[in-house]
Amino acid sequence: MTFVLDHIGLEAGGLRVIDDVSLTFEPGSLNVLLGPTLAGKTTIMRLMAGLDRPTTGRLLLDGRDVTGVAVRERSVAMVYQQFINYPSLNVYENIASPLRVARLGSAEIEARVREAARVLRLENLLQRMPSQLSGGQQQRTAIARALVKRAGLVLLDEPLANLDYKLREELREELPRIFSATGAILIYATTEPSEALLLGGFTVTLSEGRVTQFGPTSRVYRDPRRIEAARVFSDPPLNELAVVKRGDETRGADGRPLGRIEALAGRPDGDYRLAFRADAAGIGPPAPGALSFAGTVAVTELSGSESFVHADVGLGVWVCLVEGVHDWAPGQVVNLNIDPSRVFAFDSRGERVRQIHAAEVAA
Amino acid sequence: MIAKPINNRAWFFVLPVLGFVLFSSIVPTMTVVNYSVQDTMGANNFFWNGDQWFRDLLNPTTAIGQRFNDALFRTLAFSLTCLLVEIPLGIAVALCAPRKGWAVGPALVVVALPMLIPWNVVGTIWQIFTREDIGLFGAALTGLGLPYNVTQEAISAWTTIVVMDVWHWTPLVVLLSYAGLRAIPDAYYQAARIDGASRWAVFSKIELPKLQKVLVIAVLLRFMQTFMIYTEPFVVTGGGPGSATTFLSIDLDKIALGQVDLGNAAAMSLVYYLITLTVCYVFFTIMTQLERRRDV
Amino acid sequence: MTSITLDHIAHAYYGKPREDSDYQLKPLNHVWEHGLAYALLGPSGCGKTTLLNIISGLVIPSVGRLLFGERDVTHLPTEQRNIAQVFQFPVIYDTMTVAENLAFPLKNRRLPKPVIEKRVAEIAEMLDLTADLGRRARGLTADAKQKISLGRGLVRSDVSAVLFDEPLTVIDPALKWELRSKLKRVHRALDLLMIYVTHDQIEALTFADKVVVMNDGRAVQIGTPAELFYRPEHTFVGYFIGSPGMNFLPAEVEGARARVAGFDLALGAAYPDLPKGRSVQVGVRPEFVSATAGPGLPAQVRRVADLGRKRLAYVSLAGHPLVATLPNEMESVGDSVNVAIDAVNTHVYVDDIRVAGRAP
Amino acid sequence: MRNDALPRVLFAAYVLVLMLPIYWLIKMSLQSNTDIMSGLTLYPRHPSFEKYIAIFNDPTWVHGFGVSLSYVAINTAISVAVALPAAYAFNRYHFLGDKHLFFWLLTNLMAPAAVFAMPFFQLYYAVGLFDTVWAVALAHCLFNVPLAVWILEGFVGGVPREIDETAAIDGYSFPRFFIRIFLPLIANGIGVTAFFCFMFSWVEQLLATTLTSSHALPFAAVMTRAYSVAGMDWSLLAAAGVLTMIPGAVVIWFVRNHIAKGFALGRV
Repeated sequence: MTFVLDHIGLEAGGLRVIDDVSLTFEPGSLNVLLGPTLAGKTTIMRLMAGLDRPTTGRLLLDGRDVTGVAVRERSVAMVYQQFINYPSLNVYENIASPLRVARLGSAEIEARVREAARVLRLENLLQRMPSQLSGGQQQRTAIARALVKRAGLVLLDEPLANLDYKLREELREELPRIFSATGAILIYATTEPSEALLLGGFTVTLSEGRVTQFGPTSRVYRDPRRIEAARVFSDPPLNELAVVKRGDETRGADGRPLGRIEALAGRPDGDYRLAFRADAAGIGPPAPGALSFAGTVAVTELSGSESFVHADVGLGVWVCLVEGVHDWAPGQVVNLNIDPSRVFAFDSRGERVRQIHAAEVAA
Repeated sequence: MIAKPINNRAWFFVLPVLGFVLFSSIVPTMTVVNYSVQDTMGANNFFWNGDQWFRDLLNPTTAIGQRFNDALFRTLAFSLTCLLVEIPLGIAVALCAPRKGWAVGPALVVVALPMLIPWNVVGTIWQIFTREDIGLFGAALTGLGLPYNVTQEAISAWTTIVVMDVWHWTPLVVLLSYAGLRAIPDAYYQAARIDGASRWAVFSKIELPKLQKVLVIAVLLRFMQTFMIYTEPFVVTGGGPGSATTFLSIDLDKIALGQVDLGNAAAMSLVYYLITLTVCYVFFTIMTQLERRRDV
Repeated sequence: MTSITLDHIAHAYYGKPREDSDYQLKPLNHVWEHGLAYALLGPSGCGKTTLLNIISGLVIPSVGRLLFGERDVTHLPTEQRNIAQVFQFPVIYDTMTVAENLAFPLKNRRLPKPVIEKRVAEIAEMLDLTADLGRRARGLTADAKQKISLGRGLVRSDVSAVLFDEPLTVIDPALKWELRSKLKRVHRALDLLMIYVTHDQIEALTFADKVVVMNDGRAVQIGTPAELFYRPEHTFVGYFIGSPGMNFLPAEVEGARARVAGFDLALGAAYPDLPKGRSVQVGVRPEFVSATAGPGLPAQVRRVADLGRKRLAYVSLAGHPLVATLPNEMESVGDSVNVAIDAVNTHVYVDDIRVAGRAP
Repeated sequence: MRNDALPRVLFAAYVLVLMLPIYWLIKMSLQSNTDIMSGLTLYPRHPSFEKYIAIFNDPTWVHGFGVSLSYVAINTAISVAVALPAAYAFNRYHFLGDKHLFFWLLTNLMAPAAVFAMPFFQLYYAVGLFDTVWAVALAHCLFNVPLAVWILEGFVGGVPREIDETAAIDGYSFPRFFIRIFLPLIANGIGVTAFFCFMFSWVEQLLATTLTSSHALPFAAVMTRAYSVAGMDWSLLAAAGVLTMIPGAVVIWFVRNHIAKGFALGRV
């Protein structure tokens, strides 16, 4: 079934919480809602589930308007961040609950619950009560309940946020595999760009209740349409630089000459904003064709195979990623080389601007 | 925290409560209002009397006004004394109560016992307990040479009622404070130890602020109960000697049932009830304030 | 300024511990040098918080001695240990302003007022709290409250160690970066011993000079982030550090070569005398296994994951799962690809413990 | 901590003082009147259960006890049953006038019984319920229903709202969810609320005696009669007093683990 959000808007307490969101989700697709806390991820999911009603706009299921349909009648399953289970029922009954309500035969319930328990490795925990389980086991139970229902729409609201780092890694790999077999539309909310990249599929970047971009995950990462989409999809944070373009000459906000920036080639003069991610910058002697900046090291953070160097270049503290273990002492001056081909340029309204090739200019 | 949705169908959930409480309150309240604005020549015929009863009541120069004033101040003095004793004592006892282990259950049950005794039995207990001949309390005090006589001496009667109320209701403050203290996470005490806080600093900077909401409930409940007290003093002193312990409720009872003076009794009832309403309103706004701060 | 010595410390919550398995915290001998930042890293229930509570004095260890410098503090109550602690949830005194919160430990020690004010101003400046000094502590954001909690420890000149119990749990993900680098800068500025408990390897590796990897109550390895990454001493450390963790393949090792899944593999060192009949594995991190157009071991490609700054190929080498890095120049990959394994960074594990080889 | 013993000693002292009057009543109930009058003793010289036996054999006492227990049971059942849906609605939804309704309930919880004694008499007389167990049970609803709503609303708040939503997503109809999933989660709350309704209805005396005369005379009224008619039969009065303590002590024992939270009106 395809699920369409058509100009969905939500007002709460006089605030426009969700602002004109239109999205189409194809059957069997994995879609990541990526955005900081309070960006509207959970709100959109609650609207899709029918837990809340939109102020404006329609929800279409295979073309049928389901906006007013009560959540009970919808084929939807949801997993919350804080592993919600029924404390008074054991694991088996927790998983079987949607099937019990649908009044299926107990033989079929038994089979489907055992299968879901096998997939989520809960076989020997079926008689336990939720309070006796670890965080990971409780969340697996909640996921098993969502799986067993075979709903057309599965909503996962930051399901791994409260789990141990390593457990998160394992479940992140399992989840897409578990739900892909069911052909359901999977919606996965997260604040972590790395999680979106690992899950693949499609990504919707969200800021303050507005969709800034929707497309295949790697394309949204590599080709952001708006600066908010680039910011949301960067961990460590996006490095930014305000610039002024005069003819062929581009200067930093502090007047520092930056030479020719291809991305701005052929663009009208005016204020622009350049941005690049940590892995687009390296440290070393000024390389030809690269944008070089001298910066004093604030702090270096080693994370096993990579080192994140925070350097203050006068226009702000930028983070750059260096392969391997290199510990620059704070206060040391280093030279940052930025690969121009991986620098994004945005106009003053935050829209992405690209290099205009000679042919286009003429047309 | 998901915001609460607006759903007016919820009224169906609330109707039964409305029904039962209204049944017991709407007609009686109307009768009281009815009497408070009418007068009678006897034999059941009534005529409009406007707000005359209220003007007499609130004008201390009239007999009824004077009487109402005295009873009101006597009751407020009683409430205030009880609060000043019971709230600090209750908190102190809660601080000393066992927090962990087997003793917690029994300790709470024993402390709660006085509140489980019917109010007239409480009166009976203290009536016996304070007699010089057969009561331990009475015998002890007179043994010490104090002019202690509940039925004749005003000060004795008044202090006896206060002591009885402290004995009867301090456990409520103890249990409320205990519930508040139990809700304080252990990390706060660990942090205080690390900061080298003294026992007093731990109390004033951690425990007391955390008890704020519970104490507001305690003060409200205790004020209301002392302000409306009737049975216990009535059994022990019957309002005497003279009118030393004639609190508002006892006086009202005398006027309504004793002298069957409906007009005055009704006006007095309404003013009495309005006072409790205002106190409730003040409390309710404080409580919603605290509740909102907790959610922020 | 003191170092902390764990002398045969072990702990069991209930009953009389007889052998190792009864201990929730297995026996540990270690000296925590002054001025370094340590991380206690491990999954939930691995004993890392128990160890922290033993150092803070909340828990008295069943066995062993704890020394601050030369002083035996094993049975000393928390308030006499000169430690500071930042908890998982912000612990502040609601009714006080930020300044009063910071001054509180010094007021309890009855220091003169001017000394307190100077010290509070200093620490507030270091933690960017100067602007909020006058405000009521209750209304601030979670990260500001954690900074106050830290500040209460740092104002004391006599503090010997600062303990952190998963302090970033309640912090908004976008602010975690900021607070982490702030903690790092504070550690650089004040020559203090810091111990940081977490289950998140990114936090542990970026914060600590040395990381204690713990599992099931045992300190499996203690080393610098580089050591843990390049030379994990135990298969658990290989698995737990690095995302995704180390590849492990069963192998028979002869001298400087290994037979892995029917293929021959060069090793970075020679392992002549390996005990027979024990589980022997070869471990290499995905970062050192790269798909190549050139010669290499043939593997079937199951899945490719694009992580933005690098791409990973999930392959199978004769049935054994293996994760390899996909170099940028290789555009797309068919069903099978050759993988080249960097011998220097391939290690041999016997019964999960790394065996050091000799130069070939 | 060194002074760990001090709090325990102070608490024990408080409990001792608290139990003194109750002990005195029990002592007197075991003594004969002549014994009592013959002089102050700290313990009953030759204790006998004579007065208790007398009470158990006297139909008016037994009937009185039965009446009191029945109207308390009826009131508790009504109050809890009626308050459950309302507490759920107050905690889970906003609805028109919810704040005002909650405040109005609070004012009824705090209504001075003395104000309503006489009007109640007229009301229940008019509707023909006077001198029946139902009169007292319904009259006590005035304060017990608001109390039950207030306490239960606190306990309902303890259950995360996501559980209601998960049940809705699973397809539970509201009644089935409320009974099968929700009630077991607030079982403690229901227990504690029932205890409080029992307690406040059991201890109340003014309304109970005003609304009854003979057929449904509660235990308390039988006591006040014994107090005035038979002259100073102290030990009978004491025995009756001791018996009134038993129901409360029995009921509280069942909810002792949640008693503190109940007293805080579920607000902790």
